[in-house]
Amino acid sequence: MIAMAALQGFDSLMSGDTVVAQNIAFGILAVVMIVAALRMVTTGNVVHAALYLVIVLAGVAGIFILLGAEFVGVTQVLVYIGAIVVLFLFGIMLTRGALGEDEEADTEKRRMAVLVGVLVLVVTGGAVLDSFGDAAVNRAAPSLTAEIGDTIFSQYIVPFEAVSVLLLAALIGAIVVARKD
Amino acid sequence: MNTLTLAVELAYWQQTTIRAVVGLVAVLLPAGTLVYLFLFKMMSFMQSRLGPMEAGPYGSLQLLAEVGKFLQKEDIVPANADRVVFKAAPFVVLVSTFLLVLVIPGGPDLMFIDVDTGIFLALAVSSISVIGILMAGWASASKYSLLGALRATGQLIAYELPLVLAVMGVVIQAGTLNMQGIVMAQAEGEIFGFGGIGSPFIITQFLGFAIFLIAVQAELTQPPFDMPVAESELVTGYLTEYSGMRFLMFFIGEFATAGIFSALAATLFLGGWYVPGLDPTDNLFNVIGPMVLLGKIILVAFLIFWFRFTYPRFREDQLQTLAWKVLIPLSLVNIVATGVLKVVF
Amino acid sequence: MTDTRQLAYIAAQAADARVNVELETEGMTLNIGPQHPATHGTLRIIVRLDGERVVAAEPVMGYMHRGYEKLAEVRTYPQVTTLVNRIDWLGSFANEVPFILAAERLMEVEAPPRARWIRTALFELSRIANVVLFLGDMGVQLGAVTPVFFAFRDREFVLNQIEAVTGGRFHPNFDRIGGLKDDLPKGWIEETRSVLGRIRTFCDEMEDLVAGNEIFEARTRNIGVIPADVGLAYGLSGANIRASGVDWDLRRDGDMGLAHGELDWKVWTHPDGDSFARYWVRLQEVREACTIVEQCLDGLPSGPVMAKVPRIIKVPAGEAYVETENPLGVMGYYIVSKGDLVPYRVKIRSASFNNVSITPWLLEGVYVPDVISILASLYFILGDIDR
Amino acid sequence: MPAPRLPGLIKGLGVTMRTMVRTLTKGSHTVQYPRVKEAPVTRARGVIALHVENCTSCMLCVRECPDWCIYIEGHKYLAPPRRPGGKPRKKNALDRFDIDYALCMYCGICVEVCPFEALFWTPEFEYSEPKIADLLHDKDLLSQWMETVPDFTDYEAGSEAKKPQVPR
Amino acid sequence: MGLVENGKLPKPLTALLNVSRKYSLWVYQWGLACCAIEMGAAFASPRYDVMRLGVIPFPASPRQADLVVVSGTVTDKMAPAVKRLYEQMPDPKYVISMGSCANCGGPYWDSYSVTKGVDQIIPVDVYVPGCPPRPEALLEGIVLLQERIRSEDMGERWNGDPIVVS
Amino acid sequence: MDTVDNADETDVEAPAVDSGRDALVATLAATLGDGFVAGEVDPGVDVCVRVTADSWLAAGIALRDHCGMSYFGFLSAIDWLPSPYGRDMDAQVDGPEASDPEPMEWGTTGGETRFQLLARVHDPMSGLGITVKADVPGDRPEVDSWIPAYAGADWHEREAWEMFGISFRGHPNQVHLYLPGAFEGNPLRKDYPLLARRIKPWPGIVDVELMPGSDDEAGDDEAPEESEAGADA
Amino acid sequence: MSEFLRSWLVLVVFGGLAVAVVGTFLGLGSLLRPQRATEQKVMNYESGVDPQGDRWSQSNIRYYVFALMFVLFDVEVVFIFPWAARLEAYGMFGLVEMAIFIFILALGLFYAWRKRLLRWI
Amino acid sequence: MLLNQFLLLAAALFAIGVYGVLARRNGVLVLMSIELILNSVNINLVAFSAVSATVGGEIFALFIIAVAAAEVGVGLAMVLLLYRNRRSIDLTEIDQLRG
Ligand code: SF4
Ligand code: SF4
Ligand code: SF4
Repeated sequence: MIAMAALQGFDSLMSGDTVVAQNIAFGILAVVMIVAALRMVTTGNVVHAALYLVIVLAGVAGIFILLGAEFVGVTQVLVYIGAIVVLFLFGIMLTRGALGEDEEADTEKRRMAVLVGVLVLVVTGGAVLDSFGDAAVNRAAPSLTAEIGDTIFSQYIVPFEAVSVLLLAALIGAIVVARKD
Repeated sequence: MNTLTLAVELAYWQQTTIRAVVGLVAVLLPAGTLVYLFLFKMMSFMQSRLGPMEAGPYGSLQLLAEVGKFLQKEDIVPANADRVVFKAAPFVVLVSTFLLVLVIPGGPDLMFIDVDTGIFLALAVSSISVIGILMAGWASASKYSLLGALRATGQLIAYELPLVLAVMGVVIQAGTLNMQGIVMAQAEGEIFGFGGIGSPFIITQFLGFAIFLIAVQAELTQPPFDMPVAESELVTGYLTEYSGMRFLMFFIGEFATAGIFSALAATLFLGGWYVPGLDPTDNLFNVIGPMVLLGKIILVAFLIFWFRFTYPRFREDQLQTLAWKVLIPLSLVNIVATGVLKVVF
Repeated sequence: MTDTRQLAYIAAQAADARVNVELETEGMTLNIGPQHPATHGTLRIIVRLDGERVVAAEPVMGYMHRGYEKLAEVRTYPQVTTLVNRIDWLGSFANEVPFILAAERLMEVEAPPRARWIRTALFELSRIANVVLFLGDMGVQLGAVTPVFFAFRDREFVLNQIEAVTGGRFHPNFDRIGGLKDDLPKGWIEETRSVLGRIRTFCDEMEDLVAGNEIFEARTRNIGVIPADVGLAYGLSGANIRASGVDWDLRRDGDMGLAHGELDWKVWTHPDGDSFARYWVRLQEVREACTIVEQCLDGLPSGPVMAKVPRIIKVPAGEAYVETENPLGVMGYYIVSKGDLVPYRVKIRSASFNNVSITPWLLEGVYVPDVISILASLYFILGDIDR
Repeated sequence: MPAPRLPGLIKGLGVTMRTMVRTLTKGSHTVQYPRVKEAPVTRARGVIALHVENCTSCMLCVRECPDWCIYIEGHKYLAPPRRPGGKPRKKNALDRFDIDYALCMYCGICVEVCPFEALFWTPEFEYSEPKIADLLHDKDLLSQWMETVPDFTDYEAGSEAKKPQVPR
Repeated sequence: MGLVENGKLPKPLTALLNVSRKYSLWVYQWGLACCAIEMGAAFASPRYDVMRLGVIPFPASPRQADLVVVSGTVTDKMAPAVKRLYEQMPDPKYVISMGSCANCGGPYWDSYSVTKGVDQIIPVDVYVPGCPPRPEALLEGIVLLQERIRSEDMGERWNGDPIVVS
Repeated sequence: MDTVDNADETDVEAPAVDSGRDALVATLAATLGDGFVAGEVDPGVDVCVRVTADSWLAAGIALRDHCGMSYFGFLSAIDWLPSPYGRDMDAQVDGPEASDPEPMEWGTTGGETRFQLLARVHDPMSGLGITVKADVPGDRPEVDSWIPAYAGADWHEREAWEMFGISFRGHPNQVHLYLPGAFEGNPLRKDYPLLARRIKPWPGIVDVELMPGSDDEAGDDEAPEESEAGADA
Repeated sequence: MSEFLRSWLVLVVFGGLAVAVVGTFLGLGSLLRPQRATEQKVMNYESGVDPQGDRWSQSNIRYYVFALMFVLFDVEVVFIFPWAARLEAYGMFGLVEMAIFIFILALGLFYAWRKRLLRWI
Repeated sequence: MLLNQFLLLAAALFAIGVYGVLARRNGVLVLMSIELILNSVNINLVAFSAVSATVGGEIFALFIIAVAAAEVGVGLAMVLLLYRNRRSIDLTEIDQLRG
């Protein structure tokens, strides 16, 4: 019975006040992401760090979906989780880092880093709160793949081609770097 | 917009519950069917044997026995292993599998979700399993596992591309990423003006279908592409250290994925739940659609397993060569050719 | 090779080498065996890898060492006959033959013609029973599950025939100094003919399913090439050396004392010396063995199967070495007798021991998957290595 | 990587497909063991049966056995004379005749050397045991196997051997 | 945790679990000597087809196996590996000793390098006699083992005295 | 394969003379000089030569280079020391103390020392094979490795080292081949006992055997067996 | 918007479902299965002998090149998808643009090919 | 939902990323931290895009993903190079190289 009631409540939540539901979802995602991100930069094990990164990236994809950017969200999964993380893991396993344990960063530097991090957070956070006080996200419908395609192939055709050149350059660059010359 | 709203208007949570149950069935049923029908029976027949016979009539209860047995098996975590990652890996693999089933439509109104990105989403989530495999191989702390995982990853990523690129031809022809849209395009399409049987893309996209099937075979790490789990080389590859229930999870994941990839192929190339000659918007399809789809799944899976039981495996480098030097260029050519034809006609 | 092609080849090799040096990483050590599906039992191979390339391979054996040579010194001749069955357990009857022949040479008895012909037929049947399994197993090693089932299916018929005569599917203990234990049972010849037909069909199936498969060819051609001179120096024999183009078969060229000389058959060789050649030669040899058995059945002379020998066998003092062309290669027994009930010393020269001794040389520089293909194609039997 | 030539690959598919069709239509090669039992050939060496009446406990089998896995104990006694008025005969009585099948190598030497035709091969093979000690078959068990001894087969044409008889 | 170990399981469930163990015996592909080939015949020959009985010869690693058939000669050099591999199988696990060599040394009972019986290193559930046993004999051994599994009391298995093999 | 039937022909035509094998012995004798000790030809069947331990390697190279013996058969050894344990059949009767050291007797081509190396090489072209022997002393068995002559000798020498304790100079990796590293003793030496045989009582010793009675024929079969066991004791 | 999000909620539910399935099975199993780890049992499997050498060992760097190529082509795919879905609308222009795009990336593939890096081992 | 939520989240990730870049010595981890920073930028872009109900920001996010892929590719290659030369991926050692 209780479960039933809970489900019903969940249902009204989902059908009625979507904003609340979205906020709950956002809250969960945000907490998970921040915790994972913190663990990522502090864990001693590189492979674990990569796995935390996966969580953060999945969270980012969730945020994108929440913002109605479906295509970007899926792209995030395909490219980041499916490819870049794999690249990271490969990179780790190809180096001694595969041992997993990573020496701790030295302390003064870390203290300094904490300081800088907090500073960045305060500055940007303050600026954000300052300038976008009550702007609300109110997209009526999710953006469609077709729109994205149309926009790329009308306004952004030059960057689009530039991307291909960039990727080519990156590939060649990486190959050249990876070779011992 | 959607979905299981056949007769009664259901509350969202009810819909979701039904979906969850159906989803469970949709993952486990094809997996079980494939294991019993193909792995046990068809393989045996191809080797002039009978396969399981004693557990239930014609061994039909064999699968239950398997599950019951695995439930009782000890779960070994090697001492050297990274315990958390080791234990988490099967979850990741199965999540990937479950998400994959989402996009497949079972009838005009029967879908789990109806999203704009459709097939794109499917391909994206299918790549998550790579991480699960890398986790499994790395965390086991065994050489066979690590080598197996590296090979598996190399193979999965190499064949992910032909898989995706082969789908592109279908997308070009259908003009949408949405799976339902693709089915409809096949149901309503016509081949050079003849629309009697609809237009299953296998006819116009045969090259795409062939590449897709090969890539699926490789994604499933089945012979002739089973080096990551090559028994005679790496024992069981990244699964070497897994025992008991966790192993069964990988096993289920493997065959569920086989079923779902077959379903994807059936939907993309064979018209999904649609049977030629009927009105695709007919409510009838909400009933027989899943059955039709299952039939087509079994057809595709038969092909996959037929290859599996017949061929020896490639060598790792030959497999990579095949992917990078044959399949990817071919599928790029296929995309351009399809595009040209689409634009010209 | 023409000059330009040679130059291009050298250039390519150099480029390869450079890439390999550039991308060099630290190696790792991998144990293949003693329990490993690839080693048909319990051979252990320690390979040092660089990536997936084998830098060095060291076989470790003895996991199946059972001490035959010592045991033979405390057993009487009939007891040794049954013991040596178990050396090459797939073609057991063939193990007995050289031992019996050596003992016969020392005792200066000769088996009657009928016994010699039946020996020949059983000898070749055990070759079939042995090599058929190889034909299927090679598929399994390379990942095709089905061929081995076919092999076991059709091998059963051969074993049935062997059992019908000798009473043992595996270890017949049927050969006796001076002849055979018993004669053929009624109806055996006809059944054997039909079994041979099955084996021929099996060979055709293997040709389609394995040897003709492009993937199989890609996995075996130019893999594990053994030049003839190296092979000879390592003492390779049987199909392994014939696949390297050495036209040498003791059944034809040696003094085996069986009926092969009176039959019409052919020795197959292959010039390439690679894994594929070894598979191919064995495939042909199975077919040839079918022909030989068939001729034996056709021309079987009548008469007794046992010469006159004393009931208690004491072999006169002396030394004799007899080798025969067994399924795995040349198998020989060097018997030293001092006129006792038991041999003074029996040196067993088994084929697989020499065939495998080439592996450290052969495996250097190949890739892990090729290790499997090479080991499978060398075709050894653990008992025959370790004895 | 040679470009795939189709025929070889397709022929292979044909072989497996043919086998499957044959299995489905004509049945498999399988003998469903616990339900259906195949009779092994008559010469099959499954287990050794002892015809107690024939055994004189001459120990020949024991001595020739390479595994030392036959154990015989007996005692001598004086049997009544065969003909009335004759001398009483010295006879051996068999107290114990065990074969340790855990150790036996199934070579058949004992059967062969027995001068009195007391040992016979039977094709029976179903005597697995959960306890290794039960694999030591004693006299009674060994003589029970006698029931399963098959008749010897005739010989092929051209043979000069005599067909032995099984004492029943 | 384990209900089975505490013997808290209701009877019918125990029976069900036993039956499922009975029909799903994954056997580890591992042969030692001549007997291995007869084991191979039992596993792979269509004539015997052990899969009918629910004995599935898939796993190549001990981690997924329930049953190991020790088929052939165990040498002193091999014995540690045999023990290791047995140990590495997850419980519940079963052992069939196949052939005279594995039973107690067989033809090599007097050899300097052969272990006189595998039961000296690992506990054995069923002994199959023969040299080599016919594949049917192995099947019989398996059927016997399955019978024993069906009527097995797991609680006792776990709580009874550990099977100690020195 | 033009010389295939050489052996057969000689067999048929002149059983007493075997020109091919005689020539072989002659070549070897000429090449090795003092190193050559004895050669024995069994016409039409086989040939065996004995060389000194010092010219062991030279003999291998000569065989390979001058006689066309490109195929390596095997390499092993014989321990001519008579076993102190008799037939090892009946542990209750004979033990190590009970036996008198018998004089050593050698086989074909004779011998001088306890160990004799034994190798076999072959010429696949002519079909001829030859057995080579060399005497190695029992107290410090050591001889040159044959690896320079035949690469395949590697493992055979390891085996001979393990089984007989003969060590080979220049062998790169003389370690245990078959037996576990901790194994002690050289099993194929005649004075290495098979413990199981010595511990387990021979079941044939049980005392009924003399009894098959005069009216049974078994006594005949029994007699040689009996005397054999006795002779060893 | 909310319909849209509901769709995606199903995805989350399915993810949860997968975890639940695995969790249930494992949980059930933990009720039934024994836990008797021994020192040998939890040792890594290595064909029955003691594991040798490093437990983590890295492999050839050439693997990396494959992963890299994969990433880049994956990105390419991202751009091809919207194009493919709307090709009809873009017509010849879109075709040419995409042909150039694909060609440039194919150059990368070709480069790696020529540099003999497309070899796994 | 307020835009601020997203921007703050992005800011937090950004800050964590900055910390990671500064504090960690492991080259791979530094690269991962850079990914965090890029992702926070992406969140901003998409959020703005959502506010203005256009897709421009999303497309930029796509481009950034592409750039990130390229960056990781080259960056990891450099780390591997470093590793191969110095058998370590400790970035502080680069300084030693320089000095
Ligand atoms: S040989 Fe025959 S008669 Fe003599 S003891 Fe043995 S069984 Fe009895
Ligand atoms: S068959 Fe052989 S081993 Fe068995 S009891 Fe008879 S003689 Fe002994
Ligand atoms: S019992 Fe016999 S068949 Fe089995 S392994 Fe031992 S010797 Fe071989």
